[in-house]
Amino acid sequence: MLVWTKPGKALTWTAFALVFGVLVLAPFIVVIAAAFAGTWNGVLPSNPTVGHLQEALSGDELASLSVSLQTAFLGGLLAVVVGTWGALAAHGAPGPVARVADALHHLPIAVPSVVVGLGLLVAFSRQPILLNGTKWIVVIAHLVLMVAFSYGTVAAALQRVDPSYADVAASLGASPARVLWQVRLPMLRPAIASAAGLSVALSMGEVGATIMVYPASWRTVPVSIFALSDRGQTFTAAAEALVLLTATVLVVFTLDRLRGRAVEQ
Amino acid sequence: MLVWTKPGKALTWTAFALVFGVLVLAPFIVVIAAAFAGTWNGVLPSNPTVGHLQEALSGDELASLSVSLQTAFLGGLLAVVVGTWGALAAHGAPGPVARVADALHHLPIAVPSVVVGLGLLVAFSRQPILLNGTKWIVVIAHLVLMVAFSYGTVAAALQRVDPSYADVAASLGASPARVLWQVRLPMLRPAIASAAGLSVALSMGEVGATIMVYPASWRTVPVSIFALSDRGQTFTAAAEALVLLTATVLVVFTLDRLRGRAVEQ
Amino acid sequence: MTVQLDDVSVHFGRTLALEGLSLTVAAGETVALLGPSGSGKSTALKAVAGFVRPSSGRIRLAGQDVTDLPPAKRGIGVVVQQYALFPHLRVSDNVAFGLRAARTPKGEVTRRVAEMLEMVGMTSFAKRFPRELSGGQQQRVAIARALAIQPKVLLLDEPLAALDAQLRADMLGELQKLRREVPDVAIVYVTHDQSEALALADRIAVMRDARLVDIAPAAQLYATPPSAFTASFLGGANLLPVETFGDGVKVAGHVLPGVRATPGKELLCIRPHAIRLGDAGVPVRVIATQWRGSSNQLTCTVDGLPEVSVRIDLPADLQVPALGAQVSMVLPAEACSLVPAERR
Amino acid sequence: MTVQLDDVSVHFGRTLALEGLSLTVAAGETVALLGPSGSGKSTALKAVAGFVRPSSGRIRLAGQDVTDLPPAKRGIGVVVQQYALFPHLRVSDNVAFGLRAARTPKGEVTRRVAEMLEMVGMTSFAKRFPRELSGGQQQRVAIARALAIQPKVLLLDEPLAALDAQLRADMLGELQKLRREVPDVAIVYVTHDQSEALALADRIAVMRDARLVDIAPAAQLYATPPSAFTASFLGGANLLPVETFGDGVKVAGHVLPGVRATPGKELLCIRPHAIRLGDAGVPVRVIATQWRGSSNQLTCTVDGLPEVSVRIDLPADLQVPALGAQVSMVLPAEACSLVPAERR
Repeated sequence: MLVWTKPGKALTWTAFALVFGVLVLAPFIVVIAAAFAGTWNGVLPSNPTVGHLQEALSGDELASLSVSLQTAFLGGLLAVVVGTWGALAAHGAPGPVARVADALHHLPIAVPSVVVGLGLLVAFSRQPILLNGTKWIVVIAHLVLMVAFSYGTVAAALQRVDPSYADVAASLGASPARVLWQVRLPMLRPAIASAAGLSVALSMGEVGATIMVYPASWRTVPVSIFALSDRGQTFTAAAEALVLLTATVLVVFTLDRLRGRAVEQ
Repeated sequence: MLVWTKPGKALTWTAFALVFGVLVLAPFIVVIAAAFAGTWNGVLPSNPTVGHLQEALSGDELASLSVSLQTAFLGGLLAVVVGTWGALAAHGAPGPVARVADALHHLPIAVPSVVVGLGLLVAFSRQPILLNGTKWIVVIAHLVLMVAFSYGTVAAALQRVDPSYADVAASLGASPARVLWQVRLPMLRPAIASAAGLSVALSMGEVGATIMVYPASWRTVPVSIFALSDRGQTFTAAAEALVLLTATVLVVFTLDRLRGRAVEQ
Repeated sequence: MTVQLDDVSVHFGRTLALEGLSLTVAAGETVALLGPSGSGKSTALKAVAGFVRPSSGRIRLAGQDVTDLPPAKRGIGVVVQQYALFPHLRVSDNVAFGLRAARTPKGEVTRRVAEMLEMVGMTSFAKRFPRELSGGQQQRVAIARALAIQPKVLLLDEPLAALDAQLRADMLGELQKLRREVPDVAIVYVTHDQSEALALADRIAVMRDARLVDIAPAAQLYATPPSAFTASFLGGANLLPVETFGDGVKVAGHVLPGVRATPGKELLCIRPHAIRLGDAGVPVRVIATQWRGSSNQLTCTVDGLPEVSVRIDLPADLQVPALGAQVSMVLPAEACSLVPAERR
Repeated sequence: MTVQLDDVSVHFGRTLALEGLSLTVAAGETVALLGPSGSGKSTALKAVAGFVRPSSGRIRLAGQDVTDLPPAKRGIGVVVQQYALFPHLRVSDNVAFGLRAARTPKGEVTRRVAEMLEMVGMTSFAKRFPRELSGGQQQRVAIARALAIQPKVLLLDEPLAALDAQLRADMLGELQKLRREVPDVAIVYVTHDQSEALALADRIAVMRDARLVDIAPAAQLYATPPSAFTASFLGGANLLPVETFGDGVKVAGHVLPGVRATPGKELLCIRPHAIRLGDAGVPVRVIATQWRGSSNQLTCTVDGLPEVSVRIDLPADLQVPALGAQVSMVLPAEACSLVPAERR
């Protein structure tokens, strides 16, 4: 919509900046400020310090970061593989089967993460599969939650790819495997990279299922932040949050570069 | 990809059904089974009972459901309004501004919900705005988290709408307000309905931010489930989870009907 | 190698996309499948290529039944409408794709790719990506890729539809040249554009509503169309109801000398450019004129036939009658043919 | 009401989409903006409608400067390429949209909508939704909607581009009729199709690379094109380099009797249908023939002009020379004009 008058434009933009500044930017600015705050009694924090950040990068808290990264890469990337495969399988399926597969995959979006966590807790707390207390129950929880997102991203991209490409490749004598590896997957690369970024980012921040199932030996950063905040160590929690933010942005940025390169190539 | 042989097809589908059955369906089946289990010592539960469900629908737990629904509708629907407005405002913006707005909105996806919760906790625990301990801090947390999703959904739909519609409407003498209400918003109705469904569903299941900021008087269902499970009341937690699942599906289904009707009209 | 379709039907869900098509294309022959969108012509091509499975009927290549073979086992070259060049592969790798799939030795691949690119005049573009090519160049690469595997059958699905008018005319010439380069290949050419079919095809199969309407050599189909649909779809003929009297026929009460009545054929078919204005013809009234550069097209109503309007193409050097003028159209007997009325 | 563009330029970011266009369209006049895609013709239309803002220059309607007015204040009827019928409104509500925006009394809206639908022959479709209409019907509704507000200027952006060939010919006739229904309206008609421009426009503005190349009455532009680009884009003329000797000109060494040399004009322009085969003409060799139903098109090389190929349209009743045959082309002086060579 073209706003034709200058004051009209200025007004729209001021309102926009205010609302989004308050809603979206404010929490992050506050967290960053708190991370470096020695004390915060008035409107603004005072006595800046890097002490909280040092705490957040040592001992248990540093271990949490390593746990979070391992979980995100293991769970998130496994989810991309499973989600991509699911999307490819469901794509060729006849109408009704495809619709069921589609509904199945979207279930986790309507389903709260605590329910997934609870389900895994109940299922894996007894024989034949006893995983409760191990890191694998956390990884599986992340895998289950992220599969839906990966599937959705790849399935949407598949919808946009003209089936002619695979048809033509087959007509040129390529086996189904060759068509898959040399035509279909390369053409989905941007979507797969995007699914990987999304999965890893969401996994880095996951709380609901993790908090239900994590063993003491495998505590992710978001859970640490919750624990610190719960104990009243707000500033250390903020420093830890800053570490998490930085790590997430770096990981997503790196994965996004892969995608960018795939497009350019 | 056409799989030309019958055994090939059968194999693909069996593998598909197995993996997705285990990964996606199993947690839900387990939760449902646990909700009705009197005891569960062997592989299968025994002594079926509706006692847990009765507990889940009375007293504090019933209050939680009401809290969750109010939060989801207040926070989720507010998020749709703000997100839609943001998408509309950013759409007409010149290149660089639009890119900044876009990045701004997507920030919350890369940003863990615990960080948002922590930010709100720090920001609203002191003057000038003291909201800690009230339900409003929970509603605002949900609003902040869901705005990103609403914005994304509506912005994607806006990209697909040919700007000619608004142009032609203006050329017919319609004021910008008339163009907005009679042409642009009606054409976005499916996307807005979809954003509403997504926001409410995600809000119903939100844990990360809620657990950081909720006051005792405003405990959502997912937090209750966590608390019950933490106290070892697994079966009651499962029953509560079943209630949450049912409520979420009903709400999403109802919102989806609105969208369906908008498309048909 | 001949392509043979034997009563082939294709369903998409409950939709019948192709109904009982029987058709033979000989080695070295070009058959155009011509029809409006939704006429089943692309579906027929996809059935031959193996991209869709017929719900009934058989498809044979050189006598061998291939109905149950996947596309990879058929050895058919296919060029689809949007070309479907693999976007992540360079031009040379696109052309080499089929050869590599067949595990052709490396030196042979290089040689053959060079030869193909030479043939379509794209040698200097070998290292480009498809997105760096124009529409016409993409089309050439798609053809080179299809021919690299030395198919005995080449299927072309609207290869010119994605190009603009000027380029389309040029590429039509290129396709004619290409035809001469692969004299033994059977070509099936799907198009909705009659001028492509006329310029390229030995025989034209006119399709409509998932069915074959008529098939015949192009010149014969144009000169004496067997049906009203073919008459108007191929060359936009005028169709005028006739009355018979003994051996002769009348249009709007006017005798047409030299045209003989045929039982069951109640429509006179004549091309717009074959009609002349003159004396002692059928009186018509001009209701619209359109200047088209090389000609003027008149649209006229025929006195006594209120339902019919006639199109007449006049050479540009003749004077155009005024709007509303009453003129007399002469229908030369050698340009007239009779077709049955449509029964729907 | 006249439309006046005064040195109008439009930038999209750093891209120059329209460069210094000056153009006047009188009340009752139809001007076609003709050019290939990317020539700036649609941008010019959007600038007049107010959908884009010129980076420089002024636009006037009936003398009043409207450059800074939003589209809603201009009172111009616009029909866009895909019609942009509001999908959530019925046909009658689409047509009524502009009237309601102007707070027209209810009875008047009803009356005027009925009148408009009557004019475009869509009365019985009033209660349908746009998706229930065919392309041609959608186009009629779009026109009815644009004309309902009784604009003095009507802008049409490729209104036939979304239709298939047969329908396009029919709708061209409809547009001619419509033209007569609104005799006082100034019409700007954007198209890439020369036949639409020839059939509808009083004057044709040929555009290329964001600039106006030539503007003149259609017949004049066709008969004596001022530039090589116009000659070939409008009617696909052949362009042959000429040598002058005194007053006369030669093509490939052969004198063209009756054609006078003009300084600075080094190309002979002649339409494919104006060339005849005969004796004592310029010798050419046939390298391709295309049968087009009503004519045969020859592509020939000219002996002594290796860079040039000539297209010749022969009437269908003449015999077609064989491929490779040497024939002699006669260029009638009355069909020849000279244009300057392109300097790029």
